[in-house]
Amino acid sequence: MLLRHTPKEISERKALTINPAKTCQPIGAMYAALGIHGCLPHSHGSQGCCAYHRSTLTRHYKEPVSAATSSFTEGASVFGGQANLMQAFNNIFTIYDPDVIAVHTTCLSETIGDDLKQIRKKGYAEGKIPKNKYVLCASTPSYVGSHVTGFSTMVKAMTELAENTGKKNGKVNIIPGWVEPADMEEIKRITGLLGIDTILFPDTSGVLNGPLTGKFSMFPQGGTTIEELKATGDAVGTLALGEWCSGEAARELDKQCKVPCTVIDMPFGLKATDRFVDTLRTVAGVSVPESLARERGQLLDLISDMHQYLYHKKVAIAGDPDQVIAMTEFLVSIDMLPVHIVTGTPGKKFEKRIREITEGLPCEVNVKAKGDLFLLHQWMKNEPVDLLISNTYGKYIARDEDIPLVRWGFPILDRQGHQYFPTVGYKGGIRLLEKILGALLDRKDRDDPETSFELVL
Amino acid sequence: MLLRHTPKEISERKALTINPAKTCQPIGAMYAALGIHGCLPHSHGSQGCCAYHRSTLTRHYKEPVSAATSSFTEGASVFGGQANLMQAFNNIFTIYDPDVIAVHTTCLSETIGDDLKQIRKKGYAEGKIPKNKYVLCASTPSYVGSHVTGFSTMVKAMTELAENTGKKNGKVNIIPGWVEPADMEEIKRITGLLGIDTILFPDTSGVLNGPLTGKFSMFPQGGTTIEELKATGDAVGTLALGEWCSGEAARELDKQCKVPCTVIDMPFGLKATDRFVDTLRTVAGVSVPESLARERGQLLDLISDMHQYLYHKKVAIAGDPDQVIAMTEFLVSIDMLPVHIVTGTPGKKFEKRIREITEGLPCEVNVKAKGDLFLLHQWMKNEPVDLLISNTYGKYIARDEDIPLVRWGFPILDRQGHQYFPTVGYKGGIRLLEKILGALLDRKDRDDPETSFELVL
Amino acid sequence: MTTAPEKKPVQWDPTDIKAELLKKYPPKVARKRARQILINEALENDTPEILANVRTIPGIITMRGCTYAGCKGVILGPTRDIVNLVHGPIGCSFYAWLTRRNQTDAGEDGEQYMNYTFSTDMQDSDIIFGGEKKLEMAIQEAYDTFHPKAIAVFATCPVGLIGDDIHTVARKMKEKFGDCNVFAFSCEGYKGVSQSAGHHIANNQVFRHIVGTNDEPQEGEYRINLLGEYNIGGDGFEIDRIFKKCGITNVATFSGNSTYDQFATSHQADLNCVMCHRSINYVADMLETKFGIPWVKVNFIGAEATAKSLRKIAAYFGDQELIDRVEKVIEEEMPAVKAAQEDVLPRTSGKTAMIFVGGSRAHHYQELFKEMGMKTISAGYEFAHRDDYEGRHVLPKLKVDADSRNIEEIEVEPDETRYRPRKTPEELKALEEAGLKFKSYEGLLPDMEEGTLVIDDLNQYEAEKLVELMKPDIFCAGIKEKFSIQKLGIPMKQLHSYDSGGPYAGFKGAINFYNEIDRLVNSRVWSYMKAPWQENPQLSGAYVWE
Amino acid sequence: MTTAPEKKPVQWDPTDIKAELLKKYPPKVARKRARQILINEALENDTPEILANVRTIPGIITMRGCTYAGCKGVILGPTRDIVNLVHGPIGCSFYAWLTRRNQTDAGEDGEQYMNYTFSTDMQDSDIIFGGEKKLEMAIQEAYDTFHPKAIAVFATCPVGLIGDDIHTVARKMKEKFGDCNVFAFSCEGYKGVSQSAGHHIANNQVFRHIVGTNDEPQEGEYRINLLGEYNIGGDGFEIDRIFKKCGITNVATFSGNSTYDQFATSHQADLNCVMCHRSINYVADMLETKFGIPWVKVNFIGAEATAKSLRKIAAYFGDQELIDRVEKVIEEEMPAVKAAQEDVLPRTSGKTAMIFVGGSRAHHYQELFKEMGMKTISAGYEFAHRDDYEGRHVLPKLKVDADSRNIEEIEVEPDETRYRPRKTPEELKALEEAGLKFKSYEGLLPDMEEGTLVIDDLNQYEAEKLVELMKPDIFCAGIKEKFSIQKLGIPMKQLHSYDSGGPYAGFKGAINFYNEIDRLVNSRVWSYMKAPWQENPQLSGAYVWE
Repeated sequence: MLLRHTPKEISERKALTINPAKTCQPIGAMYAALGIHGCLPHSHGSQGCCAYHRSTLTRHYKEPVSAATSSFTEGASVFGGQANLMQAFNNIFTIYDPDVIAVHTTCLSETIGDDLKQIRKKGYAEGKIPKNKYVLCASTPSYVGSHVTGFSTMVKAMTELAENTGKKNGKVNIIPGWVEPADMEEIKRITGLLGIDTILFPDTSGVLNGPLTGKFSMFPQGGTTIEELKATGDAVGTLALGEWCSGEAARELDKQCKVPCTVIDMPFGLKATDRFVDTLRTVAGVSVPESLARERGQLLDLISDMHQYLYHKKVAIAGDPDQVIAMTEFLVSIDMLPVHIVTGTPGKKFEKRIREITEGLPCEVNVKAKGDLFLLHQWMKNEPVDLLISNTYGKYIARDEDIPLVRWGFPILDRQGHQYFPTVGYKGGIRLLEKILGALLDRKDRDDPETSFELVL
Repeated sequence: MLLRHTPKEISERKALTINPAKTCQPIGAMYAALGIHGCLPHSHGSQGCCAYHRSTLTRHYKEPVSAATSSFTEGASVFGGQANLMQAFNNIFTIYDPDVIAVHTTCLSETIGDDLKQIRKKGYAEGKIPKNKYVLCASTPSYVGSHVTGFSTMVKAMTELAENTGKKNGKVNIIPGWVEPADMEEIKRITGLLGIDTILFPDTSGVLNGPLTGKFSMFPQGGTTIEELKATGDAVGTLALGEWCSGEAARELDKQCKVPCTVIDMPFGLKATDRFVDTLRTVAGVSVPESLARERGQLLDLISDMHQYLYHKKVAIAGDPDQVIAMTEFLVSIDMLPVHIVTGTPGKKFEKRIREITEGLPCEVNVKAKGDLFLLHQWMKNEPVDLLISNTYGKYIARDEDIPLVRWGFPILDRQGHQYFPTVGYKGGIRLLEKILGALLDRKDRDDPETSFELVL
Repeated sequence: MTTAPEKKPVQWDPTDIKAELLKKYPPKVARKRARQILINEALENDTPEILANVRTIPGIITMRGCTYAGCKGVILGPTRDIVNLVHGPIGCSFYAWLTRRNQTDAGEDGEQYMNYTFSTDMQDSDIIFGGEKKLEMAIQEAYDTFHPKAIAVFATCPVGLIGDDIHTVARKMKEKFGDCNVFAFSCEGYKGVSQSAGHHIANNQVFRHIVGTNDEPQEGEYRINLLGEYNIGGDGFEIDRIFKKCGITNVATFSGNSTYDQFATSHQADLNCVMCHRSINYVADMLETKFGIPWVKVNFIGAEATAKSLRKIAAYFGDQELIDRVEKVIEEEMPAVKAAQEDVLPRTSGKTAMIFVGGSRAHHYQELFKEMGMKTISAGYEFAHRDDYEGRHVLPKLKVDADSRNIEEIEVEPDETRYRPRKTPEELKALEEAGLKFKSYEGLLPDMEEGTLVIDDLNQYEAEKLVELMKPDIFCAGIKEKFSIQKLGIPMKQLHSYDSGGPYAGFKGAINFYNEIDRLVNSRVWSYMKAPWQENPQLSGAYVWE
Repeated sequence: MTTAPEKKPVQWDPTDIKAELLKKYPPKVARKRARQILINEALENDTPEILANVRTIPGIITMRGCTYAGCKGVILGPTRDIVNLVHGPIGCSFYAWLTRRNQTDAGEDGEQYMNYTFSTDMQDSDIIFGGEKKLEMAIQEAYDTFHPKAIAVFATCPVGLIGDDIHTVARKMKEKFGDCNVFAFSCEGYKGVSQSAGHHIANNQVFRHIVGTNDEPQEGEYRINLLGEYNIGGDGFEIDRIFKKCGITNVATFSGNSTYDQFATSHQADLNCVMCHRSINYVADMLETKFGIPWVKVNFIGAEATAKSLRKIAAYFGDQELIDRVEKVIEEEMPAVKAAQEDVLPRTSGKTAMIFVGGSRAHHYQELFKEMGMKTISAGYEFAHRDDYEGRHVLPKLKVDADSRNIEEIEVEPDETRYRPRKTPEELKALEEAGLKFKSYEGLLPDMEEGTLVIDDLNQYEAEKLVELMKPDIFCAGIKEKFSIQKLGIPMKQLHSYDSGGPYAGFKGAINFYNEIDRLVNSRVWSYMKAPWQENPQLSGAYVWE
């Protein structure tokens, strides 16, 4: 057993987190910043933070992830990191020449109280930041919230660039939240089908799923441009996907630039995608084209065709709040039973949403925000499931408990495909379903006795 | 053991086929005919043939497959099936009202020597076939070739409709061969990216991957229209994908309408897709857009990222000639070792192509046209492999030999996804690779000792 | 679990429905189909006449298969230790390969060829020059590779036409081998009008070549044969479980999970229990004539039907120990059945079903639906004969037509040494008087409500119309029908192969079926047919944010 | 397997390369980097000076990690039966969770916490009000749940700043438990200039709190400790296999696949063998001072190096039986190595490598490349000190700067009861004269060819430039570097975690490495960089068919 010391008996833990279902803010800020074209994320703290975030993102994407750090030493930690950051501004713009540096703090610089915006001001004043360049500042203390919070905070920081010229530009802002590059591409494809002119931010497609061509570009072609970020202030409205990831930024834009906003769930699965499409249709006053309706029908077709393998199968899920909420709804909608649900990110609203979605299911449902994989595993030992949906860390539980695993969420360190194939939208729903069915049917093919081994499923 | 009677020792079989890697012509003709819009395939023979073909296609697609039959009885078998077919024409046009009936023969009607074209003539003459309706005739004796031959023959029959008006229409004909609806859609997407105006025939997309909407339409929206088939005769050229599936039709068009043709491999994998795109570019005089080049680079990126798991892994493949040739080339190109290769379809050219592609590999390669899965299994017992790529029937071998299976080809009866996600083109290559890697890595995760169980792969 | 949104009540008159079904047909077709579509008004012993077991109309998209499918696919398919070699082009062998969900246990001897398919893969040269040589060689190669107990050869369409004499080849090889029975089936696809002809050809040859060839005494008391049960989805396993629990010995099942030796010793049984009347009633007759074994109709589809069938068997043997044991088994098994039934009833009661399969299943499965409070509003068979609809009393009235004439009827005489009446005429009479009916089957019609629609050889066009007009909650047929029905938003259950489920026979099967139908008729999935923008399609025509 | 298309020969002068690397930097940065980029002209005992172990320049995209990573990630990470509890926000614990490919065998006792990560998950309230209480409670919960032998506490950045006294908490809990050693590491991420400081902090505490605490006599002859081997990809397993075959007893590995008791009994060994000089040479010194155990530098990376290291150990013990056994083992192992070498040599000879990792690996792995006929044209360390480049003779000359001053140096005295010189001064002298050097390491520079480029703390910008200019056949560094290098079409091998491979130590490891590098430098994959339309881009501008 890989996790041989995990007891079935659950005792309350107040201080000890074991095998977390989250990580800390800065990596979220870094991922978000990579969704701006020509942006170098910068970690204001000890160089280890930056190294860890880059490594994790690299392992997930198998792509170069460039980011700089203030490389604090003991001195900086005592006297403040201003000198380091000023030096970093100068070096970065001289050597790497990005359009924008997106700085986020760490627990270190937060604890010592560095004021990023003040340092930025000084940077401009002293010419360390060229006049035509931008610096975004996000306060992302590691000891508050989770990587999701950091993502949200950096996205909110992006709205600083928004300019309200007083003249609407007819565009719709879409804040996709922490989804894969392929998901962002898919959202753009869907809005394209609907014929809506949108600004998607952040947008990591083209950044973290790049080609191999013999050339390396520190700033690949993808990402939301500065011009687009500026234009978000003149948009007719903002559609934010996921309260945890995108709600703050959308409301900030409303506050700053009077861009009205709607916050809905991330479009994973049939119903959430229905709401996504229907909201877009309604707010933009467009018709849903046959091609998109056909994709919906294909998803529905697949659900109905394979319903017998899904029906009342028990599922354990770990992941981030916005994703897990949408996934739970999807599973319920196809008659599966999500019975153990954990997110590492704190927030009672999460538990409330899950309770609402799972109401009336013919089973007890365990749900916990600020939970960990250790607890999820213990739940699974007490009430076994047919399937686990989680990031790669779930593989240890899956192997020990001999339960099929669908890798979904962040990080995925041991399989490929998430960069290239979306799981949002109807097509994404088909892919999710293919994965879920594949996991369940592979297990069936493995376990069926020879007397009832099946050719046709 | 499911196939417990399969001995390791191989003895030559001259008359007995066990567990075939092919089926008979008519089903290919039926599948091809479904790729014409408003077409009802018709099986001229005993009603069992039609039932079997419909069942197999239905199990593969989980979609309705409508087709009619002449329902021969003993009488018809003795006196000829003309009366049955005439009656069928009348009934079909009256009840189902298709634009076209695509009739293919069976071993029964071939053995008794029914002349389809003569019956068609009579059908028009006697008003059983309305003047504005079409009947295609394909001679598909089950005792010649395989399902691939039947497909090829029906596609060739479609060229009968081509009209050479003497004025080129600027379009390029593409004959995709026996690929999935999603593959046909992908081919259209690629030619769209290239900006080439094409006629794809047959085209089962929109026919065999339809939505669930509460409505049933015997003739769904997809398929090549009669108008398009007529226009193939004025095309500037024909690109035929796969010698076995598409070569005949392309040459027939050339012969009939002086439409020049090029026959290349089916675009599975990097190199074959390269040739597909490059041929299109060359013949149509267009530039390859960055978006398509990016997909190529993404495929290449994935290959290089995961090369360590692919390198020198041994693979057994069963499937149809055009597909297996392209797959073998793909595997060789990513440093895998296809060591046992079988197709059920006869043809020495197949063995020659495989020998050429696998030349220089650091292993012996077994290859057989007109082989069967029983032989493939015996080869695998003598020289075990790391992976089996085949249709669903391979699952019996895979379970017995405890070898991972990637389902690819026809039929796939026990998994979903082939209808929706292409395996042609660069994106299809990424999907193939995802599947291959998934199979290999799932096995690794299962088999690795706990000491070396890996988080990051 | 939520129920699909309430459907609008559909008011329909069966006469209108029938008219609607026929409306579009050319006159000749309409006339024929009119005789195959019947508005039920069956009263006891007075059933209306239906046209059945007649040719399918060319060009009609039929549910039916061929004679080969009935012979190789249905009857011989589930025999595990016979190498079933198809003589013909490759397709026929390919299509009958593992597609019917017959479950099979390799047993102690471990002989199990079900996962294989064998073919001579006839080529054009064989068609031109004859295929006997190739067949002979293939039989030899099969023998050399596997050394099976028996090799069965199946003719496909061209075989009969080119005149290959498969029976002579079989006989020759049988003699050559000595330790392997080789026999052949002239089951060319064009024979007869449906699978039914194939069943007959198959059963005749099994009877001729295997049944009664092994007189070695077999163990077990209360010895029966189970006829017409094919172990789809493990039905036979469940029935055998119940038999075993009751102490009843099942000598041979025809032909689910069967072996050569079971057929060979089946003449030693004391009662034949017929499940699927259509496919095998003539074998029961022949077994009675030749060996003196009486037969009763049984049905293990439905918990009540199972209990009734067990009681029939116990009554036949008349042994109090067996009668008690059967009652005890029923008492043990029924609580779980009742609990499952009570669980689903609130969700299934009042719902409606249509069944178009078989043989006998369109009849048997109505029992299960009834147990769930569901009404079968339309049903029919794919390949049945009039007696399956109207009961065996019509048998003498049936006409032999051109198609049925070609299907051999074996003339059977009492076996000189093995004929042994199991009961005296007096005993039989006493049993009959006590309510145990021998050689009796009343057919489908009397068990269906008045005004329901009974339709023989339903086709795709009519199926779609029926569903559109009558909006059943579930439709049962085969794989070819499944998805055109489901496209209409109506769940469809395969009752040939059970989709992925089963067993549905016996007590546990009843529970499985309740749950499966509950899943189907109450799934959320069917409620998503309309996208929100279709349900509320008004367009603002402009950004609502503005 | 085909070789990638021949590259154009690149003519480069190291001085030009260096100039090119520095060109774009601001003057201050250029000046500093100039001292860290060295054109090798090392002669025996005369090596040029390189600037190392200095701060990374802010804003520079560095390969380096932090002190916490060096302490928790590298040194304590591979200890299997210690609960390693991270006191801090969740990230630090999350990132050091299972990402280093340290392999571990749960052993007979079955204690294995490597697959877990433990954290106090500090919240803002802990930052404001102090985290000691939470730490205490977390230790208690860990103890209650697992009852481990030991709990180690690691400080992350904010801990030092807010003044949590983790050592006092640890001491308190240790005393409370009685049967569980609890100790802490002040390894805040901002300390020192790289991971190296963390190694030092880790090793100091292991030495202080565990080493020498168990005097129970241990079995085995020829008892050594293996220092600075972390069992990445199973390296340690392979070395242990060889030791076992030779009859050498490995008392404790610092710290691959290690247990608490191994450290506790390590003072009973008779020789310390140092693999990674950087991370652990001071522990070897302390073990000698305190317990009298001499140390030698070994290297098990490379088959020849492995043989040489084994002979060193045998020579040290001086027992002919051991010497013979070692020779026998080498003789047995080498044929397979040679065969693999001969297989790859035709494809690898003449190719070039760059190595930027570690510690010691940038040195050790050059051995393996040499065995493949490959030249290392540029190399450097990520966190080494001058002695690792120039050899231990520079140690006295090293200046203590502001950053290194903060890293504790333990003052060690000979242990009152346990100090026991393993060899007399005469014996040591005789061994030295026979060529066995104690406490000796000559560093990287003398082993590299003249004119090669040695670069300390290489960064992303320089790496890319180097590859563009010098076009090596393979580049070795870490995961962060991997894909930016590969985008350039040059295969990149991780030598921190070996990507997915290993072991590369010992004899079998050498074979693995030959094959792996052969795969990488000769893969077809790198030849596909250009699409056919790029290789032959002319456009006809019209349909060629026309």
